[in-house]
Amino acid sequence: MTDLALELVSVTAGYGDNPIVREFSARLYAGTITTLIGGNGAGKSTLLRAIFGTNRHFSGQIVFKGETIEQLPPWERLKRGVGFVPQGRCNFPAMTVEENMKMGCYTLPAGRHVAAIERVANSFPMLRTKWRTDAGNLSGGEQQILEMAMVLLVEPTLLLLDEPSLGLSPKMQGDVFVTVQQVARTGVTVLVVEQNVRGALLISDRALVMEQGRLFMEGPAAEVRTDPRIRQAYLGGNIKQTAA
Amino acid sequence: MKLAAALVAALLFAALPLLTTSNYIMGVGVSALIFTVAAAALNLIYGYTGLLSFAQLGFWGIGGYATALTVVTFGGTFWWGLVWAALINAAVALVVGYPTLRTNRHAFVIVTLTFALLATLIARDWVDLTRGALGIPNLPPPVAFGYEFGTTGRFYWIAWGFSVAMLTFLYALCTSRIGRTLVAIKQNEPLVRAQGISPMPYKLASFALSAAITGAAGGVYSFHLGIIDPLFLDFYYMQTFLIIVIIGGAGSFWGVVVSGIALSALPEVLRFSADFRMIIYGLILVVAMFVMPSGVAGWLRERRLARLRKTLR
Amino acid sequence: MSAVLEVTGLRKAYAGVHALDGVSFAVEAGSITGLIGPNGSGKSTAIDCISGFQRLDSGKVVLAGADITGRVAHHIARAGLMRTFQTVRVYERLSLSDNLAIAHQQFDAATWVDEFLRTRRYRKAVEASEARARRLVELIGLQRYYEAEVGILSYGQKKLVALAAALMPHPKVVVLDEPVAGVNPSRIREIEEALRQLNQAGETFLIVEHNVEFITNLCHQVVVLDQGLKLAEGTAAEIHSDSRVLEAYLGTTPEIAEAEMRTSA
Amino acid sequence: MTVDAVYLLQLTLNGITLGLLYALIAVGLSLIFGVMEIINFAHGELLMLGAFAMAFALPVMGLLYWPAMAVAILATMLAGLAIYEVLLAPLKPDEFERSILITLGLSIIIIHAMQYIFTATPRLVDTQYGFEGIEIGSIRITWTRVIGAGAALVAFGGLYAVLRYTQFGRAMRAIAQNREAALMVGIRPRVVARNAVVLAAGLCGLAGAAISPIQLVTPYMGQFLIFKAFALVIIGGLGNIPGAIVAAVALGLVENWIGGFFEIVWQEAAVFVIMIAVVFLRPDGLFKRGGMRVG
Repeated sequence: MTDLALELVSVTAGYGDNPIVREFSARLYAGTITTLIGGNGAGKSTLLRAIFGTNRHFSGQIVFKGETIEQLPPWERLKRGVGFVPQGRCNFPAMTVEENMKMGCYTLPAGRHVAAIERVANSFPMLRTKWRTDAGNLSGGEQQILEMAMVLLVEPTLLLLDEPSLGLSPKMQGDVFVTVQQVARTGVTVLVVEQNVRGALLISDRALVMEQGRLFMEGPAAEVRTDPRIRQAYLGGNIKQTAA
Repeated sequence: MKLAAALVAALLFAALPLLTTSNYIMGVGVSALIFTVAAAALNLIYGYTGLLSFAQLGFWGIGGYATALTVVTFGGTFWWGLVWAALINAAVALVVGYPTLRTNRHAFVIVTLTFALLATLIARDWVDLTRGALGIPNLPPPVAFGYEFGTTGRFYWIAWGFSVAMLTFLYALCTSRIGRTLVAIKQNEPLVRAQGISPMPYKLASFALSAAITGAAGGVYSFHLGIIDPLFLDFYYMQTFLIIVIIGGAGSFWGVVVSGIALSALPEVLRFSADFRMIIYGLILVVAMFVMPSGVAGWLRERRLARLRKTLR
Repeated sequence: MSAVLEVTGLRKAYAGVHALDGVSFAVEAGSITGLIGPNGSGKSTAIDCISGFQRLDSGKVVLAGADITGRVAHHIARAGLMRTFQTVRVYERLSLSDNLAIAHQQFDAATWVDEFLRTRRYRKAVEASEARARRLVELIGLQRYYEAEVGILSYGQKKLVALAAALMPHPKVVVLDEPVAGVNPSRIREIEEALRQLNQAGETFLIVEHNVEFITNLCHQVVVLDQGLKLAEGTAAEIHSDSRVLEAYLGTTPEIAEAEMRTSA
Repeated sequence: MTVDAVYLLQLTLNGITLGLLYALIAVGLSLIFGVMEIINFAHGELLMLGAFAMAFALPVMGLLYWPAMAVAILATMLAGLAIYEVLLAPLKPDEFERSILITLGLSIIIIHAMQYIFTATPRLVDTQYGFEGIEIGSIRITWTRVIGAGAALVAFGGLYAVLRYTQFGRAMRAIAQNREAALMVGIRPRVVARNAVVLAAGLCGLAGAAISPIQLVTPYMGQFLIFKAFALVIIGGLGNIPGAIVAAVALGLVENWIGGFFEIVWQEAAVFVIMIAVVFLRPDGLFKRGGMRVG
């Protein structure tokens, strides 16, 4: 847990003229799962988008593999190994699973498509059974797994997941968490935002707690899980005031 | 302040036939007055309600033909012709507007555009009614109480009276609660609905009013020209109205009125060949959309707001 | 106390997924009722269905004795239910006074004929609207911006404007969709205080909010939704000590071992 | 009125060829709308440029049809590229009105510049096929019509294959279906939008080249075709390519049938009446919309 996968140095990011994440600094370690938790509107999704580059960057540095990437467009970050699965349904609903997988290979050279699809489809056998189905006709959980598979095709070393279990049944949530764990075992660093905090913390190594766009607390997942302040982060309004 | 200035300007315009005997200058004056009314009507539907309507060209043409046909074919007076022009256009606007406004604003733009081009084709091809490409020449001068508006100098008074009346009406409308509601609909339709206001009647009414006024303006203009033919539906007119609204600033009543007067006079002053003038219009449109999409009024407004922000923060 | 808003068996599904699966609750006249629940629990869908911004599949909504089920949004507003929106909605390019006046105009007797003739009825309506607007602006503390364009205000101030606009026509119920999300903590206290004062003056609120502390401080009655179902209902204190509520927020521990067996099989 | 079967068949064949050419324009508009959510008002002028290019290339090429057509397509594609890079690239997807006004300005400039340079005199375009045609009984169709229709069909086949089987074309459908997902897989929206505009321009150039030996070539020819194409895009469903093709062929047929028996004004009005009826009955367009489906 010593290899640094991603370092955020005082990152401020948001939309338009409105910075939502403010001076956020954190480190992610290679091959670990980190959960990002915080109440609604704390800026979790904004932070993930800032790391992938789909919103406005105001200041600060994002260091990935020894390189600052905050000025690069998303496709360049993807080529360098940053994968992002946004919140909600994020696939091509009127294309088949097969076509969606081919789109996932978009940034790969043509010669590697077949092997990449073969590799990822082997780790997600469910996809093969629905190969000719339009993605829009898959269940919510299946679509979530498809989206993760589409990003994994390019073998990212950092995977950003925004609410992967949102709207899924508890059984499907379990499947998604196991999938995330499997992915991390292959050496991929995962940063996940989850509404099911307990489930996420169970599979995570570390946790970052966000409040009002800033880092409020961090530590090993097991410790954060039992910290009473987490309860307040969700049921209370302002952690700083109640904690003091 | 603005109202006083407007009053002075209106009186100055009224004095034009006393200041000059040139038919040419008075002709330019008539065009400026009528185009300003048509542009103000476009401003009502586009600037206030936020619906880009290309149908104005069709309304303009239908208005011109309706007025001309009332007089020539159906034996009515010019004044009744204007009434028919307004009524027919309002009815057409309701028929086209109701189904289209239920969809989305993209469809509205395209349907109105198609409508405008259809009107052109009908003017050319419905020979039984419109006399086709030959048109209807020698439109008789309007008469009121035995007074014949036979010369350009006399016709000027009609154009002046018409535009002062229409602009006053539009000003009263745009500054009323109705005008305010139109702006609200343009800015945030869900909020309007959440406040108990149904947007549809407002949109339809502003489209129909805009159509009626444009139609009447077309009627007046056709008698100024003294002839109506399919060229009356040349896309040139639509472009002129649009450029007036965009340069003046969509949604700004006075911005559009001032730019209407200025821009209708300008091409006359510049006197290029027709094609060259149109190329310049096209360039103005493209450049304005990039440099100043909200027009002169919008630009001034942004500067004022920036100052206000500074003092308030 | 009697219920001013009664919701019975509300159901709504998107593409086969139940966003609301038979939710019932009531809002007492003169109360502040909170509607809480984790992300995706169906809160927003519920108020969209109640206020006519989405069609409900089945269920019944009764406002002050009148059945408003399935009516369009502007009818429901006129029946006396005003709402705000999660991402703040105001007329950015109109002044604060106009923002408030528009919210009122549908509720007075003056017609456009009255307006054009400037009748007594019109003048009285404008006066009443203006008086109400001044009072509300004072309450939200934005007097100095009364004639300013709303676009120049901060996000939190716009939320206050939206709140004031919803209150303009003396509605029977005001539904607030996340009134303090994205608002500065210091300002949250102000909003809380303003709502309490308004409530004491007789206004009824239904508040959807993520900030449970805010709800706990303010609400007489709290309804908790989870996965499209009503999970709990009671006073703020009861809700706070209900372990199921925390479960809903933090998520149940998924049967990961079981899932692992399923995927490896 | 007795309907002469031969006459009807002749009208039908003419209708299909005309409809296929309409479809080439409408498909281009649909493609651009699907990818960029904007409307290119100057699309008809691309067709006109294609027709002019054909008119100038044919004599140079010794009246050879195919090389001249290739020149025309290439020329419009270049024009499309220039239009995208200069005018359309800065637009955001929600700037629909702005896109129309900008391309309207462009359309005015192109029409009047062409008229200024080449005058409004209609041009007759002659090809190696002249006015020869095939005759089946008393039905007669010129080769230029047959080839024009054939070229359109081949173009649709090619377009289908591109959109269906290549990453180049799939990326266009991808953006139309879900912009955020397109970013997720590393698609560069500007590159795809540029490709779509150039491709649509090429289809328009093909239509212009194919139509030039059939109709007179004038600077205004684009305007009267484009307004039908706009209507077809609405009837077929905004951004729906098969919908636009079906609607275009149907319109070509309906117009020719009406034109064969009634006054010409009804033929012109037909498209508008159909469009209003469609908007009234099916606010989302006749065909199912949703992210540029193919097949």
